[in-house]
Amino acid sequence: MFRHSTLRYITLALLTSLALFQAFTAAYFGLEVLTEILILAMLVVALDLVAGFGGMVSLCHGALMGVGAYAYTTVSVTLGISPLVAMAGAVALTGAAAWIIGAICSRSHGIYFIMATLAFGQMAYSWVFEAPIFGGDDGLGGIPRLDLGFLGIDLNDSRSFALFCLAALGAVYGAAVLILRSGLGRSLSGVMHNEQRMRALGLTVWRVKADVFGLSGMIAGLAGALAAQHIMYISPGLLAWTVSGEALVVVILGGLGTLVGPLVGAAAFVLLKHELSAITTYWHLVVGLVLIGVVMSRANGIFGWIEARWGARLDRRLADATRKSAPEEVLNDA
Amino acid sequence: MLETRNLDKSFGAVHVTRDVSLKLERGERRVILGPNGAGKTTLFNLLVGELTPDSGSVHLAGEDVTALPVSRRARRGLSRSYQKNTLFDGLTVEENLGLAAAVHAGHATQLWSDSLAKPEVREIVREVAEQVNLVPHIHARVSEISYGMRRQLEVGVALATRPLVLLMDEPTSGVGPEMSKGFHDLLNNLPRDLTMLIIEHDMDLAFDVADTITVLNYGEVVFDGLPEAARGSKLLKEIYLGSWEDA
Amino acid sequence: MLEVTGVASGYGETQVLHGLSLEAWAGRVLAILGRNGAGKSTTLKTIMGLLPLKSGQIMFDGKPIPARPFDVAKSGIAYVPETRDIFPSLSVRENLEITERRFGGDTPDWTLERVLDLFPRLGERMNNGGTQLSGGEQQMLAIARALLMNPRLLILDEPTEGLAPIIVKMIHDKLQELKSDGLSMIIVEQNFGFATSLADDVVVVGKGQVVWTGSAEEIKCDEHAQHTWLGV
Amino acid sequence: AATDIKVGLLLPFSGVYAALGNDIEAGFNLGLERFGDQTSAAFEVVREDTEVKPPVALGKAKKLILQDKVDVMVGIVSSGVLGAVRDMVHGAGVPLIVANAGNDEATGAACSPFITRMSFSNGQVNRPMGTWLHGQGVQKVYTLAPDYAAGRQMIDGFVQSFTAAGGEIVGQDFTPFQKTQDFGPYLAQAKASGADAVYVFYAGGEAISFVKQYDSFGLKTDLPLYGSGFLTSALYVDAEGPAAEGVVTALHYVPTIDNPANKAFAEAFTGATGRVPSEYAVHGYDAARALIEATKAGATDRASLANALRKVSFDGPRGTLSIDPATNNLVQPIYVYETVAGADGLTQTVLAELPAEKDPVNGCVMAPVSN
Amino acid sequence: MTHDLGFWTLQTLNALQLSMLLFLLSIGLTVIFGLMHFVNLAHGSLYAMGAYFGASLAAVGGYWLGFFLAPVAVAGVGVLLYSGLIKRMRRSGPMAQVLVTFGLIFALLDLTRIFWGDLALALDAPALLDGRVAFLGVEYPIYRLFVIVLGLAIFGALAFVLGRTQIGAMIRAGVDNDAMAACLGINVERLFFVVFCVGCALAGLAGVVAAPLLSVTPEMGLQILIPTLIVIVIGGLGSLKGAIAGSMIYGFVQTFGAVLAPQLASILIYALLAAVLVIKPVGLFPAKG
Ligand SMILES: Nc1ncnc2c1ncn2[C@@H]1O[C@H](COP(=O)(O)OP(=O)(O)OP(=O)(O)O)[C@@H](O)[C@H]1O
Ligand SMILES: Nc1ncnc2c1ncn2[C@@H]1O[C@H](COP(=O)(O)OP(=O)(O)OP(=O)(O)O)[C@@H](O)[C@H]1O
Ligand SMILES: [Mg+2]
Ligand SMILES: [Mg+2]
Repeated sequence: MFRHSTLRYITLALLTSLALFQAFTAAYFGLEVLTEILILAMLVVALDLVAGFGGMVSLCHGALMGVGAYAYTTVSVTLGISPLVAMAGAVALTGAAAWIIGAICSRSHGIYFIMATLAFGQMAYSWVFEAPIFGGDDGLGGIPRLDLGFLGIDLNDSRSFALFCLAALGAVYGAAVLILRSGLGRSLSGVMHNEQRMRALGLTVWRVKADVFGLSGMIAGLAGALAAQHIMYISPGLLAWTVSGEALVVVILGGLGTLVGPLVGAAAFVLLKHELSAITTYWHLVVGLVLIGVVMSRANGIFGWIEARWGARLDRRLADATRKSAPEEVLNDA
Repeated sequence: MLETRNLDKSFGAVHVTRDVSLKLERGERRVILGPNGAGKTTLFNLLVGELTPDSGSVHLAGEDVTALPVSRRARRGLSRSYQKNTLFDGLTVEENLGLAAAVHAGHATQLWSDSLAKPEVREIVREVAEQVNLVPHIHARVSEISYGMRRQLEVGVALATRPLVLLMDEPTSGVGPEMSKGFHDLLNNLPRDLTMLIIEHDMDLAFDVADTITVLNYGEVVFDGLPEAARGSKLLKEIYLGSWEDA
Repeated sequence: MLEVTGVASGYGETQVLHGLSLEAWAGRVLAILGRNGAGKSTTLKTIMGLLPLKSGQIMFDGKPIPARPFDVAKSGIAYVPETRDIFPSLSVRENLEITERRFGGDTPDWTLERVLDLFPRLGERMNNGGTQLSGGEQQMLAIARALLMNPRLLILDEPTEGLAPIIVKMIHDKLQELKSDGLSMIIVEQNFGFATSLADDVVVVGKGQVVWTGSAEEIKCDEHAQHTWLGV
Repeated sequence: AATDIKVGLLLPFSGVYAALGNDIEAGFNLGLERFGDQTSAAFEVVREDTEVKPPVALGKAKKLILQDKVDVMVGIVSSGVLGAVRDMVHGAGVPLIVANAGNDEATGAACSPFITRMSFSNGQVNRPMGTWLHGQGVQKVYTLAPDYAAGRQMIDGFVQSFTAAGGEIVGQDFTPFQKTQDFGPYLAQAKASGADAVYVFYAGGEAISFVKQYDSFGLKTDLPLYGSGFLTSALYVDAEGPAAEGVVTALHYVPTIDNPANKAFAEAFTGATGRVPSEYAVHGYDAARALIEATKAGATDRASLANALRKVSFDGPRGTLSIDPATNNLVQPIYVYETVAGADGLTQTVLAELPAEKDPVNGCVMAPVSN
Repeated sequence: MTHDLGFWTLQTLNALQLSMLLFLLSIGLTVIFGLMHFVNLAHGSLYAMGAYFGASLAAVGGYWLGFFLAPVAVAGVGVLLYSGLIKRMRRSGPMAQVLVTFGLIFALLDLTRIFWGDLALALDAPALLDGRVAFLGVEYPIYRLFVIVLGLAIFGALAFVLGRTQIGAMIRAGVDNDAMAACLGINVERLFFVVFCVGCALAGLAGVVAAPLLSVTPEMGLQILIPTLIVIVIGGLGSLKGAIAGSMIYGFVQTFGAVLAPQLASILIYALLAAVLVIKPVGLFPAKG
């Protein structure tokens, strides 16, 4: 169940200040990278919400983000409606799509759930890829950014846009925390740990799953709308399953079910990718090996590892504390 | 309060429940006895809706609930514990009880507030933890408490939904004699108007708590009556009791 | 035959056994008693190699016991866990067949036929999935499975849990039979009467240590020990 | 050196098009090496991997433009990537020499004075083939191509001129892009359609599978296979093996074009890489040549390079090349060739050289570049 | 549509051929995945390696050398993977496994690029299987018939081993509860090692068999991964019956979809997958349990 430990607060504060520092000091490319990290972070927070706290490992979150991006673009460019409305529309539409996917997939578990979500993601991908109104493989361009002129902010400036994304990420993170701490979030956690029992207690399990999946979809949709504005151009590649796969990698790399971890993961992943691809075209090899190394270390990602170390120190300090760290399960009545 | 009419259930060729009709009055405490494999747990599964009967019906508080899913029946006051622990393993005792209480209190799907922090939920958690003697372990995770304690928590979670009808599947199996006694006290402290159906192999406890006794054998009700009558029943002795001490 | 000396073990960071020592003799039955959470099952799991031995020593037939469960089983120890652990994706028949083997025990041969004679109920369920059995049937299956290994030492964790008295009686008789055939056993039990009527020796475990040792006759008379350590 | 020109090379070095990216780069380096001493300018090349992902490519383009401050960019393999960077390049006023991507819009409705294409356009390579094929007596054709923009443009280019010449299209299939393992079902359809010939566009792995499967069904004799020349590109025709023999296709470059410039190029390329040059290699080679020609004309910075590139014209391995100022697309002859067995492996026999034609303007409105 | 009978026979054979190719591929995955509960996403990469090894070996000693040795070589890669990674990952949850093998996809992809380059390789069908035969009234490529026969043969062999011998039951026991299986004297470690290697060899076999039909490129593994997963999920994990049923469904839907509803060809199979999972959330023929 979700808790904000001191360590998590410290990490959050650290990440925020680093992001702010970067936003105010970085040169052009640094801002690009920062924005990329912030948008990816939104997506992985959305994914961690369902995967880390609800056991719903989704392989369609990339596609949901794509739906958000295409919805935003279609409404703002093709229909010529104001970006603000387009953004709200994109979030709502993606949320609705995610809710439906969540409701339909709610009976599946484990790899079946993964594959069911993949199926929906791929359907969206194929559709966007082949539908002429979405520009097919060539994509759509000329996407406007939100006009915050009335606040005196010009989002076409990279720095302002990065800061805007940072604010959005903050809001998304806050929303995720609120969801997890709500009755719905608590029930979700119960469902993850023992769905049968939750049902026997009187919970309508599929509704809880669908609701959280829908909320997570809204976040993914927001990330999509921002991604479209960031790049100002979208193509079907956005919906490819590898994007979802990468998001999953980031969540695990950072620490599944920690909410803070995925933020760390997003930063680490994007930076690693950029640094490596500058050195070698075989950077996938290195990323793959790093990923294997992290998972093999048996820690729950980077942040999980930090937490375990910090937790050990805390344990020593509070020697008489009743709480013990997670024991290994052997031959339990599982 | 709880009634079944001609329940029948087969798994393939195995006829597990045969024409079972039971009627529990409000506040009645009934113990189900029967040899292993008699179909006791299956009967529970039919009652709560985890299995669908081939024929027959289940009535809760006068209403036919045969078509309702598990969760809807539970919300109408039917709660059960499992023979095999079915707990939230990664969570603490407090959270286990809290989740159950939250569903009962109607906070389980709220988006705007923390269900576990609600006073009424906390109140239930405290009470139930006391009832099942888990107060000292309230912050321990399920995986950190012994099997016996988990058995108690199993009952606790069922209790935390504040049910009208409570079904308990061998609540004391795997629990030591001391805790067994504690369980006896627990039952005595539960409200008298709570209807209970208990599967139990511990004869002392069974005869002690039961208002009425039902004996199942090969899925069939072979005895239905008062404990005194059951004690004397030759049939029961034959199919069920025996005694290794006689050996 | 099995000698446990000063064993410390536990789950991850949590230490449960603190220097526990006991001994089981060939051809005899040792009962391990104790309250819930005393560490009885943990002791058995440590013997089987399911939990790492942090310190201390376990000797089987004068040799250190192997570390991996597979090797422990091969050396002639069969184990019936409290959770039974029937394989859900195997039918009853398969559950039995895959364990039918000999690791050099000198007790009479257990065959599929003989265990089905012992538990006729299983015979009726041969093609059911392992976990479609009722709780009691699963217990029978778990014991039957262990016997098919033809072990020299049989370890049973709460064999009567959840069983109808008539079955308990039957199991009691069958175990008695095994005992007179010379099979060595270690039994963990909550059922005091059952355990003491079967066992030759008794140890009582409390908080991860042995707090009482003696014969079955002694503990039956020792009301103080019963009260203090078992809450009977 | 009098001037330093910083060049950003934007190519896929990983992902499905890595082989193409490598060939283009090899050609480009060869071009710089060969013609570099004709100009006083010195070139500094910064290479970036686009991974064939438009967002990645856009990020890299921004980096090249804003951070590395390159004077000119060269590269771009996929049309999607070109679509993604188009606005950025146009807005920043950085000249881009397109070294592969062939989408018609890039030199049509989405044209820009800063984007000069030294490769081909999808319509351009297929259009002449329609007329030619009809001239060979083929009346009824069945077409096949992957279902994505380039596939459709290639086929459309062919269909337009083929039907204009009086031919008939008896059936068309667009197969799911990069998802089709088995072309069997489509081949049976084509066979049953009563066509005289099949005209296809496939490239890369799909081309290999397609050609092999076409041959294994024994269709080549009754139902000759024609297509856009990418089908039997020198880059992977060896992987197709004997199955490719006798396939007749059309492209803007064939390694066996008989002219001195190509001989020199092919020799140099084979010397450097051990491979026969592909059309991708020649794109890179000619892009380097164009850049050098532009600097020879006195261009030194982004704006002057953009202006100079549009006026470039020279005789290269592909024959006489020039840029159409109306669209900034390359004007070049198209070669019809047959893949045949040679002394060591497969080689190409040029059947016809079809004259260079300008692409239709396609809605291109070219804004002037102010210096 | 005015197609004759021969056309439909041809398409049926095409469907069967695609099915069997997918079966060869998915059976290895389902064996590892269903029996060991190990999610090996890198299965596609092993398939690609099979094709590459096959092409390299065939260049030296002809197709049949590749055919017989490529699976062995891939099993060798399996040995390395097992001792280096998989052994230690078996007890971690499916998430960790998905991730490690996802990492492997990246790594193996680049390794194939480093060793064999980015260019496609050639592997032609052997002379023996070249050409066509008249069959059921149509001319059909012999090599495709060979794929169909090979698929059926492998199916038969595996059905025998898994269904009729105790090895199958032991493997499943180890999957359910490896600690308990070990307590019963089953050498779980060795059993899984063998299973994993056999699964890898089957992937390699699929690769070398597919190569003459398709192209040998670094991405071939990634492209086949999703169809393979769809096959085993539709069929149900861990069961032979599921793998064969899933392959057939995929093959027939894809082939006849391409003929009858070409516009929907790319969506059809996903829609089917979603529909199957809605109706039967664990696939059509899941392993017992
Ligand atoms: N899903 C199932 N499929 C097939 N048979 C089943 C299934 N569930 C239970 N059975 C069979 O039904 C019979 C009754 O099982 P049940 O669990 O109800 O017994 P029980 O009375 O609770 O026994 P115990 O006291 O041993 O727990 C058993 O023989 C069991 O094998
Ligand atoms: N998986 C585990 N992780 C952490 N602690 C555990 C675990 N299993 C048991 N324990 C702890 O170890 C102690 C001993 O447990 P054990 O299961 O050995 O008790 P037991 O004597 O067998 O009791 P019971 O009669 O209830 O089965 C208990 O305090 C329990 O909390
Ligand atoms: Mg039962
Ligand atoms: Mg125990």
